[in-house]
Formats: sequence, structure tokens, C-alpha cells
Amino acid sequence: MSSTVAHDFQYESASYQAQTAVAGMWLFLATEVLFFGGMILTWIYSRHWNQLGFDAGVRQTDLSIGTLNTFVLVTSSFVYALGLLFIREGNIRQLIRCCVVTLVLGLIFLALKFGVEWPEDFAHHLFPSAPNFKISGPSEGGARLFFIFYFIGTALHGVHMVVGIGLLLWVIRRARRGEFSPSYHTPVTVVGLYWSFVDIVWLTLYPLIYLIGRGR
Amino acid sequence: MKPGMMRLLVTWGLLILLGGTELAASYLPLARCWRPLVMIPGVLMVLVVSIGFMEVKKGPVIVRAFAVAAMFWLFVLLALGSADPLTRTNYYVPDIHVK
Amino acid sequence: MSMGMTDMVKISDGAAEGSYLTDGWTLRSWLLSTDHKRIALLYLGSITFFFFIGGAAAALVRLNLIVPEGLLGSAEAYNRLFTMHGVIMVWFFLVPAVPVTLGNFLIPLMLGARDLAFPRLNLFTWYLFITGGAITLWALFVGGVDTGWTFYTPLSTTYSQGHVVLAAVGIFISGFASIATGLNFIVSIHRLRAPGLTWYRMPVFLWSIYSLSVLLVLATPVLAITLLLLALERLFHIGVFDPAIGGDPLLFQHLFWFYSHPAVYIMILPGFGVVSEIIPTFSRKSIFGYKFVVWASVSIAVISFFVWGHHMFVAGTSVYSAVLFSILSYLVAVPSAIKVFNWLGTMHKGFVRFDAPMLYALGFIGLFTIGGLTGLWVAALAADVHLTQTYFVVAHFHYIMVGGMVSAFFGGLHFWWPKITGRMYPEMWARVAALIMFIGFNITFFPQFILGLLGMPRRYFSYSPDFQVLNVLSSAGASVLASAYLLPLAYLTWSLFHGERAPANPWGATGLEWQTTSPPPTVNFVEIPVVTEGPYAYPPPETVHQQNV
Amino acid sequence: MKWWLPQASNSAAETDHLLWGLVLLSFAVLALVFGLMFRYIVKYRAGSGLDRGAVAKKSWIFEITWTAATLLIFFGLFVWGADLYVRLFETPKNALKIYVIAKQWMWKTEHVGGQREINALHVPVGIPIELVMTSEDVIHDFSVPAFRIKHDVLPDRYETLSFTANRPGTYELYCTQFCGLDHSKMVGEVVVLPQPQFQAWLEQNGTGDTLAAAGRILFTRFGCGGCHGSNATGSEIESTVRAPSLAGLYGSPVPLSNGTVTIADERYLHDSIVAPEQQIVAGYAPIMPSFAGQLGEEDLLQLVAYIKSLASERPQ
Repeated sequence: MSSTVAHDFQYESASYQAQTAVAGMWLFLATEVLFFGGMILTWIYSRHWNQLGFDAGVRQTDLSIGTLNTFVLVTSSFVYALGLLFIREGNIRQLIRCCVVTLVLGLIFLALKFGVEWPEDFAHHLFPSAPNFKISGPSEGGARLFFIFYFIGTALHGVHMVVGIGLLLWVIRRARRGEFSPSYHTPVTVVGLYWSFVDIVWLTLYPLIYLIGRGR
Repeated sequence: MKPGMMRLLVTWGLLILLGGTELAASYLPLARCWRPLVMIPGVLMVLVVSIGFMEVKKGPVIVRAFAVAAMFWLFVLLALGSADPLTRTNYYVPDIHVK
Repeated sequence: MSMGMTDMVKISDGAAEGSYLTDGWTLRSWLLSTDHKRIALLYLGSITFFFFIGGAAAALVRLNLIVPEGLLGSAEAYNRLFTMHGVIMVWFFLVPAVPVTLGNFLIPLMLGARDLAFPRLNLFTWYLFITGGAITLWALFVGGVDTGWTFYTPLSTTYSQGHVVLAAVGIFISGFASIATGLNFIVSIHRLRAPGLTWYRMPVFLWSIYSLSVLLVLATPVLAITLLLLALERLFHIGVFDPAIGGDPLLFQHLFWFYSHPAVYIMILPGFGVVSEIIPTFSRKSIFGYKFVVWASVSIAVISFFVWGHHMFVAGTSVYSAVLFSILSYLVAVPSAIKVFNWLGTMHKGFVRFDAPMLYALGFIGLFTIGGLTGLWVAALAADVHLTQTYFVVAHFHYIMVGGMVSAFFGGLHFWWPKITGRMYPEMWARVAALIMFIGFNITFFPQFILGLLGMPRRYFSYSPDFQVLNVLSSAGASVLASAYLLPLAYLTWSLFHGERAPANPWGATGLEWQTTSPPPTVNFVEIPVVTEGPYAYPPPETVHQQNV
Repeated sequence: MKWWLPQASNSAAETDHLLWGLVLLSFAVLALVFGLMFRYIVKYRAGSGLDRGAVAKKSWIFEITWTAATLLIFFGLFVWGADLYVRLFETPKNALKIYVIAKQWMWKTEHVGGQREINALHVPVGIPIELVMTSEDVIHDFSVPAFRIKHDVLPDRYETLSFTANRPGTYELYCTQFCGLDHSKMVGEVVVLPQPQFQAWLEQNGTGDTLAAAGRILFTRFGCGGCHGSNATGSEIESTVRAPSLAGLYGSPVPLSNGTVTIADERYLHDSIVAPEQQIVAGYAPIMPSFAGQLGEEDLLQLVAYIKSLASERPQ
């Protein structure tokens, strides 16, 4: 690779362009914070008006899969950050390996969530608009509201996970073509920020879905 | 031990620890309206990830500005947004008679 | 978030000499151009198109209101028309208007940069905008929506027969164009300033673009989640806004207005920016209280997120939150007042000329002040109980949107027309158009203040005969206003071919965009200028003796 | 063409004072802004040979003064508006309750005595009125410009709107929250009658069952007596072990299973029928089924009126 890295004509140096891309990603993540912030406000309203039913809904969720998924996602962020350390030293082979492990962990998360947990919920008639909704009687409304939040929240998070996995594949492809070096690895950093942000979204969804209202 | 490896391990350890406390705290017999306090470890985990994995402290100063701005605007949305339901007194009948 | 294909953004060889207009004639060179100036012109064409569609809907609405029982004969058609007018004008004209056209064109020039931070993202936003616009137009023309542009639930989720989901998808997609544009502007203003261009040497236009980009970036995502929840509730017949299962319809209003009030500041902030450029130029005098005007824009960007509750004073929210939102709404009105006083201060002891842009700017100050003052009426809680949902509110926001924003847009268009096209517009015709617009506007909307005070509700297909006289007057004014809007379309198009060639700085204005040729080359500046002095460095008045400028 | 709006309620006069205050303030500010603008663009137009003289170097003196002045005036307007608004929201003591049900594109009003009206509302002069309003479908808005009041009417919730008419006459009633196709047809009239004529009107229209009587029929038909133990004759009602007694329930504090105490108002009675789980009385199992699907808003009003009539005798 040439020592001086190519940069777009409106920047004066490659490192300046790299930092600008990182700043742009942080600002994009700020918009995503507001996007999920709207969801959190619906959680506040739904729970405030139907606390009994809402907490009844929380007790129907599968805590073990949720906790396992949280662990999987936290570890995947750790592995990707490790990969970032390697590319800073120029070790492309280890970067690719770390990205693959992150990819696998991400797929495990999706498999657990949409392959195991969701079908389990459908089987238990927990889909909110199901006529034979599992919880009936006094706290039916609140439980339906909980599962509306549950399915929309996890679906949105799942969409962001799939986009994250796409970005990971793109980073792996470019790493294999040898485009990254200690002086130029902006896409790796930017995708790392996005992946850790998706982990952050899960870290806020996890208590809202699995924990609050769990105890007696 | 690679430079920065310690940072990652500490971050990972902290996250596991906080996740555990969060899980345990959810089993405390809290009154229904105090249960959202379980979110405190959650918020700490978000902070740990943004410092540990996302290195918010590195890079240009506007990175930190955008992160703080996101948190401030989220706080405005949630605080002012929930001001209405928390203070909305349902239709209240004046005490016509006191038995 | 550069896409990584760094080879896409290369400089074509003819970029230095000639102008960006002559730098490639194929359709592909326009539709795939990442030059911010060409993208600005693509946007200019699209929002003009949407402006005339929204305007046509408005004309039909005013036509219908000539007779008390409704001329169009069907409430269905009327409801869908005023909804179309609202949706098109808000999301496809007013929100994008100045930022994507004048903003896209001028920001790199004013910054002394060669292009925005993410050129490819900039082109992508135009395609997002066009796709969103096409879907929304398809929804409106294939049957339309009958919920008003506010989409209140449970009407929009359970009881409406219109194409709510299709329109929501269209607005959802165009929302991402807003987010990406705002992101591009903020990062560019932070990172691409010319050497010597400190924050306090930037023109006020850039400050107001920066403030509105903060609003674009942080408010639009909440609109995205709101429309998503609305569409899902309509498709699955169950959702968080459904009162039957314990949901809260007021939650929708909170989420919707959390976006929509900052959105009205997205619409007016560029107007402040344009007027803050025009007034100093045509008074040949530095702006009065630069720091106060600048920090007024930034404080609007922050406080505008605290006030949305004033749209819901009678909606059933708690009394305490209503009182809280009322005091905050008065707080957000203070920066706008500061700006008006500073514009007047700028004209004080200046050398005022009355070219067309200045006429539009003076019209802006007058009409925006009326709009702003009536905002104080609807922020006072008890007055709002009487005035909300009546024609008073309709007149209030049209005074700010049409009287303020559209005049500023035309003022900016005329002010920078020489720089954008290299041609001068016909001065006399422009002044005539400005005058007719001012008169037609006032005849249209001032009677609506009185109708509102008398209690005529808004969004009524038919009304009681007592209100007919004022409605006919308003409809007459609307036809004058409509004709006034056709004038610039005509003579500006004419000027493209027969207008006299424009010099680099026809107004003798300060600002980096006037230091390059008009129209500028693709790379904007042959070599990047170095800024050494403040933004409006006109000679102080006392040193300027008799001068027939 | 009518050029002014009658003031027909106590709060109308005060609201008009506020509006006139705003008019005067607006004209004052407009005179200042337009005056200064015209003076400057004429006096300092480019062609005038006037020597401009030195421009004030420090602008912040002006800035601080007009910012402070603006803040002061705005705070005054806020206090004036908020004070009147809060008083409007206080439900007056011993108000005459009238029930309003909004339905896509008509208003139904019902008096306690059973008098029912469509798109019309008869009220006595001088007596504080409290409208207890709910909607059967979308959000509507009960607006009477002559009283300077309006309030949204939400589905599945009771919203109240109180006023005191002080001038006999007939005034327009509008729906001012867009509610679909015939939103503009959903208009009516509020007829304010002097008290004797109002009493005459009540008797003349009192043919139907009173709300309470209709409520008792529903109470027996839906078998509420099975658990709540009040027999058809309405004589002494003993509370059975399975459900709380309804005698004297209305208006009295009720201890709930989650430890809080609530007042048994219309909303509590309405919700306990439609969504019993929200407020379970302490010491009782949550076994009451929800009647949400079977009882419309009108039936609920009658049941609530009947339960209120069970309250033991209380001093008026």
C-alpha cells in the first residue's frame, strides 16, 4: 500500500477524513438513540396505565434465552474490539478471524431469538393480536400491550442485527482483499461502532423485556 | 498482554458483573412502581460499552459532544414525555360526603 | 459513513475551469453527480414540483370554501384534499426547501470547502427524497388519506379508509433523507471550514443551517418510530395507541408533536438565516449583535424540543404538564424576538437599497412578526382553549410558514440566483412579484384570524353562513397569491436563457461564496481562500460619506 | 354576518379580557417593529445624503434590555393565561352532571333524570354544569365558542368540562377535533334556559326511565346481583363473601389490593365494569369478568347511575 493513503478531494488528509467518518457514525448513532427512545416512551406509557397486566406479560418471557443472548452479544462486541486491536498492529489474519467469530456469535443470537424464542412464544399463543391469547381475564389488555412492545422491540433490534451482519461480511470481504492497514482501517472502526451500538440497544431492551416486573 | 487488551477484558468483566446484579435485582420484592430501578445497572452497562468498546474518549471532541447530546435529548423525550401521564389525575370526584 | 469506494469521488479534468453547469452534459452526469451544486439543482426542481402540487390542493380547498355548503359537493374529497395539502407542503416542500437547495449549494462555498463531508450520502438523500415523494404521491392520487396531516389515532389506525400505511411509508423514507442531510451538514460545518474561518467568523446563514440540522437529525427519528408504530397498529389491528386494550391515544400525540414542533422550527430557521444574510448586504452594514443572533439560533435548536405540549392543551393531558409546556413555549419565543430586533438594528444607520431580495426580507420581518405574536396568543393557556382547532391557528402557522418561510425562500432564491445560474433575474418583475405576493398573502390569511376568533373550526367542509363573507375574501386573496407564485417561475426560467451575465459579486456582498466566479467551477475555489476577518466586514457608516451606491 | 361572539359563560368575560390584552400588546409591538422598520428604510435609504455618524459600539446594552423586557412581558402573559386555565379545570362544587357521548358524527347528551337529546344540550342559567364526556369511536372535541371552552372527548376515558352559563339563549356547539367524513356535520346547539323553564323542560322530556331505573334493569339482567348481593327490591344489601358491597360505594374511599386507596368515582365504577383487574378491592380475588364487549357506553352510564343511586341517604 502507498504510504500516503488516498483521500477524497475535499479533505486535506486521510486521517482527517477517517476521524470525520467516525464523527459521522457517532451522529448517526445519536439518531438511532432517539429512534429507540420513542420505543422506550411507549414502554413507559403502556406500563404506567396497565402495571398489573404488563408485569404478567413479563413473567411469560423466557429469561434463560434472554440472559444467554445478552452474554452472546456482549462477548461478540468484545471479540470485535479485539479484532480492531489486531488491525491496528497490521495483523489482518487475526482481524478476519475475530470478525468471523463475531459473525458467528451474531448468528447464534439471531438463531436463539428468532429460531427458538419467537416460535416458542407463538406456540404459547403470546402473539398480541392472537384471538386465543394466553392471558385472559383482568390483565389481558396489559399483557397484550407488553407483547406488542416485545415483538416490535425485538423485531427492530433483529433488523439492526441483520444490517450489522451484512456490514461484518463487507468488512471481511475488504479485509481479505488486503485493503486495510494500520494507517487505513476506517470501515473496521465504523462498523465496530455500529455493532457496539446494537449491543447497547439490546442492553436497554433486556431489562425492559425480561427483568422489570419479574419478581413477585 | 497486547496494549488495550486490559481495557477490553476489564470492560467485558464489568459488563458480566453488572448483568448479574441486574438479574439479581429483578428478583427483589420491590413495590410495583419502584421496579424500573432495575434499569440502573442497565444504564451503567451502556456507559461501560461506550467507554470500553466504542472508545468514546478517543477521536475528535465532537464525538463526545454527539454522545452527550444523544443522552440529553433522550432524557428530554422521556422526562417531559412522561410528565403528562404521571401527573394526569383521572377524573376525580370532589368529596361529596365523608362517611 | 463513506461507502469505502473511494475511487467514485474523483475530480474530472475540466473541473477547474468553466462552471459546474458545463462540466458534463449527459443525463448521467446530472443524475449520478456527487457535486453538491448539481444535487442542489436536482432538489430545486423536485421541491418546485411538490410546491405546485401542494398549492393546487390548497387552491381547491379555498375554492370549496367559497359557499357555506361546500362547492366541491363531497366532504370525502375535501378531507382528502386538505390532508394532501398538509402532507405535501410539510414534508415535501417546507421541511426540505431551503436546507436542501440553498443549503446544499451554499454550505461548501460559504465554508471555503470543495464539497460536503459525504458527497455520495448527499446524492443518496435525493434518491430517498424522490422515492418517498413518489410513494406519498401514489398514496394520495390512488385514493388519498382522510386523517389530516396529523394522523391522530384512533381515527388513523382503526376508523380511516384512506391509504394511511402507504402515505406513512412514503414520509418514513423521505424522513431518512432529512436525517442524512442534517448529518452531512453538521459534520461538514464542524470539519470542513477554510483555514482562518473560526466559528465566530462564519455567516449567520451557516449557524442557522447548523441549528436546523441539529433539529433534522434529532427530531426526525422520533417521527420514524411514530409512523412505524402507526402503520403496524393499522396492519395488525392492535397497538400501543389502541384505547380498547389500555393503550393511550395521547401517546401518539406526544410522539407526533415531539417531532412536529421542532419540524416547524426546521421550517423557519433557514428563513432566519437567509434574512440575516440579505439585510446586512442591502444595508451595507454588519449585522447588529452578531453573537446574540447566532446564539438565538442555537438556543432555538435546543428549547424547541421542550415545548411540544402546547399542541395538546385541550387534548386531555394533565393540567400540570400543560402549565409546564406553556411557560416553556413562552421561553422559546424570546430568541425569535431577539432576532427581529437585531434585524432592525442592522438597518439602523445603514444604506438601505430596495432590490427584490430586500423586499422579500422586509416582507418576512413584517409577516413573521405577526405570526410570532399570534403564537403568544395560542401559548397563553386560557386563550388557547378558545383559539385552538379554529381558523386562528390556521392563520397563525400560515403567517409563519407562507408569510415567513416562503418569502425568505424566494428572497434567498433571488439573492443567490446570480451565483447559482450565472444570470441576473429581471429586477422590475421580481419587485412586482414580491409586492403582489405580500398583498395576496394578507388578503388570504388575515380574515382567517377573525374567523378563528369567532370560533369557526378548522378542517370544516361546510360551515355556518355567518362566516361566508370572510371566507370568500380569503379565497379571493388565495387566487391573487397563486398568481403571484407563478410570476417567479416564469421570469426566472426566462432569465436562464436571456438574463444578463452575472458578475462574481453583483451585490458587493461579503462572504466566501461571492469570492468565486458565478456560476462557480465544480471544485468551488481554484485555491482554498484564507479567512482573515469577520463575516460582514462592510466599511463602518461614518467613514462612508455621500455615496450613490 | 355576525361580527362578535356573545359572552355566555362566567369564564367568557375573563377569556375576552385576556384576548383583548393580547390584541393591545400585539398592536403595540407591531407599531414598534413596523414603525422602526419604515423609519430606518426611509431615513437611511441608500440615496439619502444623511451623515450616519458613529454606530453604537457595544450592542449588548440594547440586547439585554429588549431581551429582559420580552421575558418580563411573556412571563406576565403566561401567568394570566395559566391562572384562568387552572380555574377552568377545577370541577365546581355540587355541579349538575350531564353525560355526553360523542359518536361518529353526532352528539348524544343525557341528563340524570333520563332526558336524552341528539345534537342538543339544554342547561339552566347560573348553575355550574359539569359535562362528563366519553366517545364511542375516535377523538372528538366538545366546543362552544360562546362559552370560550372546548375539550377533547377521548374513547374509553371520561373527560370533564365544566362551565356556568350566565345568559339565556341558543349557542352553537361544534366538534373541533377532526373525526372523519362528516366532521363538519357534527354540530349542535346549547340552549340556555332560565331555571323555571329548565325545570319545565325536564318534566316535559322526562318520559323515559331515569338513568338509575334503566341501570337497575341492566343490573338484574346481567346477574350482577349474584355476586354483589343487592336484590331487585333495592332494600338492605348485604355484601357476600365473593364481591364488595355496592351500597354507599359512590364517592367513598376504597382500599385496593396494591395498597393504595382510591375514591369510587364514575371512572372507578366504569373501569371496574370494563377492566376490573386494574383496581381490585383489597381482600377480594380478581374473579370479576370484564363486560367490555357486552356493555356500550350508554349502558355503562345507566349502570353507574344505578350504583350511585344505591348510595345510602346523604345530606344534599
